[in-house]
Amino acid sequence: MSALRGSELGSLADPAELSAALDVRREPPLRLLRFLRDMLRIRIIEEVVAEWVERGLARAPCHLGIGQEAVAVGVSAHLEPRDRVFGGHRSHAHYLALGGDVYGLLAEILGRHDGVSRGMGGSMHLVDRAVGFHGSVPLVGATIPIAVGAGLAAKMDGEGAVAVSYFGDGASEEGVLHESLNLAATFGIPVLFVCENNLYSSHLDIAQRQPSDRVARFGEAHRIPSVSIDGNDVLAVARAAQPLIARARAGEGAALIEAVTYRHRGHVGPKEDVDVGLRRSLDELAAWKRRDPIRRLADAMLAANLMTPAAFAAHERAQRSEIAALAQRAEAAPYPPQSALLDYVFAGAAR
Amino acid sequence: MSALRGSELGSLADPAELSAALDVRREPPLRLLRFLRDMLRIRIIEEVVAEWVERGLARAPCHLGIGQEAVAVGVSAHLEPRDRVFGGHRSHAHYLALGGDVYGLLAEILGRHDGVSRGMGGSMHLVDRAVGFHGSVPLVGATIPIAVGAGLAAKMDGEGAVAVSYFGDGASEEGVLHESLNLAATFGIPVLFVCENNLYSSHLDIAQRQPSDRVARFGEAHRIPSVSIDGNDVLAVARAAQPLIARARAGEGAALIEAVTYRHRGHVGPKEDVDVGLRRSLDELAAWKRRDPIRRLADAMLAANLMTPAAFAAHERAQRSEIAALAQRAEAAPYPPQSALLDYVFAGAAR
Amino acid sequence: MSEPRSTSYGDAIRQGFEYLMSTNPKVFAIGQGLWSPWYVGSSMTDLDRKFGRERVIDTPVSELACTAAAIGASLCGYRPIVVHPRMDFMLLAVDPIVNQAAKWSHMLGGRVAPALTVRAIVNRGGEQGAQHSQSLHAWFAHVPGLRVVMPSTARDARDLLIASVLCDDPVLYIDDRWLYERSEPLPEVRERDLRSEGCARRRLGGDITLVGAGYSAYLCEQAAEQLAGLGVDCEVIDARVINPLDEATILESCSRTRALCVVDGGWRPAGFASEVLAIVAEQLGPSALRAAPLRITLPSAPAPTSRALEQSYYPTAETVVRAVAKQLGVGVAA
Amino acid sequence: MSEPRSTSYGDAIRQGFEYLMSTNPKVFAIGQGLWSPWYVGSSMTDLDRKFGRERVIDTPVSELACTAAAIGASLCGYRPIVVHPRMDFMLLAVDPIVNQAAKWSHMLGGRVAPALTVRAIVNRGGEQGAQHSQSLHAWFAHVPGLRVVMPSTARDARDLLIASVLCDDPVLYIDDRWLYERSEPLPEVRERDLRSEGCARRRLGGDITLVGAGYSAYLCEQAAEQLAGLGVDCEVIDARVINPLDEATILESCSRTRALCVVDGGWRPAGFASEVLAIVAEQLGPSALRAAPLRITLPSAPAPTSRALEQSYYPTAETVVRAVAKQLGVGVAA
Ligand SMILES: Cc1ncc(C[n+]2csc(CCOP(=O)(O)OP(=O)(O)O)c2C)c(N)n1
Ligand SMILES: Cc1ncc(C[n+]2csc(CCOP(=O)(O)OP(=O)(O)O)c2C)c(N)n1
Ligand SMILES: [Mg+2]
Ligand SMILES: [Mg+2]
Repeated sequence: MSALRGSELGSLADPAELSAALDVRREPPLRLLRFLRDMLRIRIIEEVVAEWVERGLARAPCHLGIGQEAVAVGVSAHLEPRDRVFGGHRSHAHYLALGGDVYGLLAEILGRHDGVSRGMGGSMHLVDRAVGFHGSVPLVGATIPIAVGAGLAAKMDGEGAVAVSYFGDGASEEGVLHESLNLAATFGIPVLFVCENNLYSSHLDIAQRQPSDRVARFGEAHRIPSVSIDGNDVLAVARAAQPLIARARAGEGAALIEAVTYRHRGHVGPKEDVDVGLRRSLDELAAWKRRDPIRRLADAMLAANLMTPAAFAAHERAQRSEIAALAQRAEAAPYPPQSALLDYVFAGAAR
Repeated sequence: MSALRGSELGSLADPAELSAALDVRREPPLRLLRFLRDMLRIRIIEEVVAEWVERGLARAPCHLGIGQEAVAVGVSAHLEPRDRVFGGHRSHAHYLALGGDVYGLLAEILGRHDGVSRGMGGSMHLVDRAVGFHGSVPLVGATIPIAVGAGLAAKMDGEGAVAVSYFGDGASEEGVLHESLNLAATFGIPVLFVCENNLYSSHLDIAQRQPSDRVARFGEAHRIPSVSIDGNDVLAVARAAQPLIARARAGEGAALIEAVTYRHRGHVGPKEDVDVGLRRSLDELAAWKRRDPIRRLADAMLAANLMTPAAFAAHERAQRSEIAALAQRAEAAPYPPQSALLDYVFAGAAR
Repeated sequence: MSEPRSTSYGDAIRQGFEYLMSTNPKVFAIGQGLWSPWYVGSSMTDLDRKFGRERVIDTPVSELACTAAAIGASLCGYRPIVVHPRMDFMLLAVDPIVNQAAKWSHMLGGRVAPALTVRAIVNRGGEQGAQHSQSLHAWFAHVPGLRVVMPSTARDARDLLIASVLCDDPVLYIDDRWLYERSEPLPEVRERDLRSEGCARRRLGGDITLVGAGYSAYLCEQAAEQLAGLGVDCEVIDARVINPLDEATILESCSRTRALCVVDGGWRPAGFASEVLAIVAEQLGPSALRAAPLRITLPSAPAPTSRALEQSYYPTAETVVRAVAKQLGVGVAA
Repeated sequence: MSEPRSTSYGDAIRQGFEYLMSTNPKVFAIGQGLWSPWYVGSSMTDLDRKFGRERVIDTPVSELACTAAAIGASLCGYRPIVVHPRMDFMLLAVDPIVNQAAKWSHMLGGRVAPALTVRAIVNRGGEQGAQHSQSLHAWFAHVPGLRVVMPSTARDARDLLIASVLCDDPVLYIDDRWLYERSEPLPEVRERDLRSEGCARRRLGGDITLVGAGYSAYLCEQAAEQLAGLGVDCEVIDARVINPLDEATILESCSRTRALCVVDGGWRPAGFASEVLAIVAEQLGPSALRAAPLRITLPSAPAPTSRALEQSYYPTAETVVRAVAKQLGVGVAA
C-alpha cells in the first residue's frame, strides 16, 4: 500500500551521517560533564531494567529509550521544578533527566509500594511533581493535550512556568496532536512540544505511515516555531530548546522541537526487534549505534582532554554500583497492600 | 484570549475585493447557463426552506448555505453518479448540485416519508446514492474519514471513481481531519477534500479559533496538492476542481480545495446573525452580499449578452414556480408511519 | 414578607457558575459556545462579560483536546469546568474522561487527582435527530473513578454544580435542556461535599417506589401526582448522583413499598434502570417486591427526527402513569 | 479414524479471516499491528502474506479515522473488519462506532446500512495497567443499531466472526486474549445468519443458571465443573451475542433452575450482569428465584498493575464457586 519515499529529514534521519564526535569547544566543561553523567545514568538504569525483564523480575511492559537519552537530557537542561512535564509509554528518561528519584523509578517498575506511583503504575505510569514530572501514561497521544492544559494553567498563573509534552512520531498520527497544536497556537500557551522522532511506531517505519518523515511540518502548519534537529546530539538539543523555552516563559507561546533519534532496543522489552519494519535491520541498527549520543559526547570530551579514559571508566563504574544498590533495594521493597486497589480510586488518600 | 490576526488568505477573505462580475469570455455558454441555473435553483430552494422555518413548518434545525452555492456547483461539474460524495450539517447544496431530487429533499426537510431519507433524517441527514450522494450527517467532521474510506473502496475497485468530502473551516479543528489527510496521503486514496471556508464556525470568527485563516495549509502539511480559491466564483471552483479530480481518477491520490466563501444567513435558521463574532456585522454581511456568486455570474452573462434581463427574469420565475409546486406537494406528504421507529434500526427493510 | 422569587433551572446553573467564579479564582469554564448568546440556553448568559474571556473560554471545535486540556489545568491547581453543549459530541472526548481523568488518581498511586468537572448537556427533541439527542449517563455510571451527577431541580442544578467543582475528583455533571424552565425559589448557597450527596426522596408514599435521575426524576414527580389522583401513593426517589449510587435509600424505599418502577431517559440494555433493578434483586432478594419491577426507557432505536415519531419515542409522565397503573392493577382512562 | 485435530481460539479467528477473505473478495481487514508478528497474538499470523497488504492493511496510529474509513468502505460494498488490538484504544473511535455506524441506517431511513465489523480485543493482565485492560462490552450493548458478539469457544470465535462479517449490520466482535489457547476440534465452516444466533446452553443443570459472555462464559463452565463436585448441578448459558440479547433462553433457564449467577468481566454498575438481573426480575416477576441473584464482576476500580493486586482484581472460577456455594448454602473448603 505504501512504498519508501524520499526522506525530508535528509541527513538527520540517515544513520550514515552525523556520527562524528560532538563539537564541544564552546561548551562549559561542567555542563558537558553533567550531560554525560545524566545520559549515562539513564542508560545504566535502563540496562538494569532490561535485565530485570529478561530475568522475569519486571513483568509490566517496559519500553526502553536506550539510544534516545540526549533528547530528554538536552531539553531538561532548561527546565525547573515548577515546570510541567508529561510523557508517554517510553518515559523513563523524561523523568530521570529532571533529576528524578532513581530508587522511586526502579521500585515503581517492579510494582512496589515505594515507587513514584506507589506501585500502582509500573513503568508506563509515572508521576513525581516535586521535580516537575506531572505524569506519563501509555495511551499514545493522551498527554499531549493534557500538557497543553498544564501550559494554560501556567499562563493563567502568569509566573513564567512552561509545560513540556514529549511524544513520538507515532503519536503525531493521532488527530489530538493537531487539536493541541491549534489550541496552543490560538491561545498563546507556553508549551514545548517535543517529538522524539525515532522513525518507528512499534514495528512500522514512518515511511509506511506518513507521506513525509518530518514531523515538524505539523508545528509549522499550526504556525508555531518548529525545528528539526539531531536528537542524538545533546548539545544541539539543548541549544534548540533554550530559546524556545525562554520565549514560552516570556509569554510568547508554544514551539515544537522534532528531535530525530533511534531506539536501540525493540518497541517493548530488551530485545532488538530487527527486521520488523521496512528498513530496520541489523545494518541499520549497527549504523545507528555508531551515532550513539553518549559515545559521541564521551569521545569528544576525551579528545578535548576534558577527562581521561580512566576517569570516565571509574565514573561509569561508580554509577553502575550505585544504581545496582538501588536496584537491589527495590527488589526487596514491598508490594502495595490489597487496600490500594480501592484506596486510590478517588482522591482523599494521603498525597 | 485571542485577537484579530493578519489574514493569510488576503483578498480571498476580504469582502471588499473580488466582487466584480466574472470573466466568462472563455467559457462555453451552455456551461455558464447550467451553472447559473443550478446555483439559482439551490438559492430558491433554500429560500423556500427559510420561509418554512419562519412559518414553523420546518422544525428541524436548517443550516442554509445561501451565498455559498458556487462551491458545490463548481465541484459537481466534474462528478459522476459513481462518485461518492459526503457532506455535513449544511449540505442541501452538496446534494442538489449533483442533480439531486428537489422534491425528495423538500419532503425530507419536512420530515415526510417521501423524503430522500424517508423522513427519518430531515435537513441534516440526507442520502441519495443514485446521484452519488452517500450521506450527510451533522456531527462536525464525521464524514471526512468516512469519505476517505469510500475513496479507499474506489481505489480497491480500480475503476476511477473518486470520493468527495465537504466540510467547513470549523471542522478543520477536529483532529480527525488530520488523521484523514494522513491516511489519504499515505495510501494514495482518490478523495477530494473540499473545505468551504466561510470564515465562521457558528458564532466564532476563524481568527478566534485558529492562528491562520488559511485551511489549505493542512493539506500542504500532509503533502497533498492543495489550493485556496475564491469560493464565490463558480468558474474558479470548477477550474480548480477539474485537474484535481482528474488526477484522483487517474490513481494519483488525494487533493484539497479550500473555497473561501460566506454564508448570508446565520449559523442555523433564516436570520442573519449579525454581530455574533469578532467581525460579522451588517457591514461585513453587506460587503459579502456584493460578492454574491449568483449575481457575479449573472452580471457577466448579461454583460456578455449571453442572455437578456427579461430571459433571466423569466427563467427565475419559472424555477420559482416549479419549486413552489414541489414544496406544496411536500407539505402535503405523509409522515413516516410509527413502525419506522423500529424498522430502520437494522438493515433488512426494503432499500 | 414578599413571595420568594422563583429561579429557573437554567438560571440556577448560571448562578452556580457565578458563585464558583466569584468565590474561587481557580475556577474557569471552557467549551464551545460560551461566548454565544444561544448555545447553552440561559445557563451561562453573560458570564464571559462578567468574568472575562480568560476565564470563560470559547473554543475551537476540538472536543478531545479541550477536555484533556482541562485535565491538565486541574493537575496544576485549577478547577476547570469543561462544557459540552451536547453529550453526543462529547463522545469524541471519551478518552480523556474515561481513560485519563477517571483513572489518573488510581494509576498514579493517588499522588494527584484531576479535580475537573465535565458538564454534559442533554439536548434532544426538536427534530434534531440521532446525533443530537443522546443521554448516555449509563456509560459513565459504569466507570469507576468518575462521579456522575444528574440534577433534576433548580436548587440541585446550582448546588450540585458547586459541589462538583469543589470536589477533588473528576465529576461528570449532566443537565437537561428540558428542565431549564423548571423553577423554584432558591435558598442561599450552601457548599456541600459531593461525597455525601445521595438520593433525595422527593415524595413519600407507600404503594410503589418511582426512581429517576435528571429529567426522568421530574417525570416521576409528575406521574406521582397523577397517580395520586388514581389512588396510587407513590414514593419518588431522585437519584441525583448515579455514580457512585446511593443504594441504601433506594433499597429502604423498595423494601417498604414493595414495588418499583424506574424511569430512565436512556436506552434500556445495561442502562441506569437495569442497575437499579439489579441492585434491588440482588440486595433485597426474591419475594421482596409484590409485582415485577418496571423499566420505562427509550425504545431500542436511535432518536428519530420527524415530530410524529419523536412524540412516541420519548417517555412522558403519562407513559409512567399508564405503566404503573397497569402493573398495580389500577384503572386508568385510555 | 484419527483423533480430530484441536484448534485454538486464536487460530480459529485466523481461520475465520482466511475463510472470509478466500470466499469473499469484498472482505478486507484494517487496523494497527496487522503486519506485526506479535500485535494480535496468533489471531492473524501471516494473513498479510497470504492475501496481500492491500487487503490486510496495517495503519498509522489513528483509531478514529481508520474505523470511520471502514464505514465508508462498507457503504460502497465492501465488508471491512477494523481491528482494534485493545478495546481501550478503541475509545478514540467511539464516535464512528456509536454516532455513525450504529445510527446510519436509521437516520437515513434504511437506505443503506454499514456492513462493517469492528473487532475489539480484550487484552488485560500482565501488569499492563488501567489503560490496557478494559472490557467495556456493556457500553456497546447499550447502543441500539449495533450487534455485539462475544465468542467464548474456538468454534464461535471462527463462526461468529464469519457471521458478523456477512451480516448487513454493524457488528462489534469482541475476543479475549485469555481465551486464545482454549481449543477444540472444529467442524467445517457453516455460514450462519447472525440475526438468529442467540445464547448457547453449554451445560444442562437444574440447581442454578450461570450466565456469562466471552471469557466469563468459560469461567462459568469451569466453575460448573467444580460445583458439580460439590453436588451443585449448574446450567451454563453462554450469551454469545449480548446485543440484541436472546432473553428467552436465559428466562427459560432461570424459570427452571430458580437461581441465577451472572459472571461478567466488566464493571458492575449498569453492566452486562445488571442487564441480565434486570431482565429476569422484570420478566419473571417476584418469587421466580429461590435466592437473590448474584453478580460477579470486577471491583469498582481501574485495573491495577502490580501482580499482587491483579490477582485479586480479576474474578476466577474459584470466585464463582465460592459465591455460588455460599448463596446456595453449600459447604466449600476455604
Ligand atoms: C491510542 C493508542 N493506540 C495504540 C497504542 C499502541 N502503541 C503503544 S506504543 C505505540 C507506538 C507509538 O510510537 P511513537 O509515538 O513513535 O513512540 P515510540 O514507541 O517510538 O517511542 C503504539 C502504537 C497505544 N498505546 N495507544
Ligand atoms: C462534533 C461536533 N461538535 C460541535 C458541533 C456543533 N456545531 C454544529 S455546526 C458547527 C460549526 C461548524 O463550522 P464549519 O465547519 O465551519 O461549518 P459551517 O457551519 O460554517 O458551514 C458546530 C460547532 C457539532 N455538530 N459536532
Ligand atoms: Mg517512534
Ligand atoms: Mg464555517
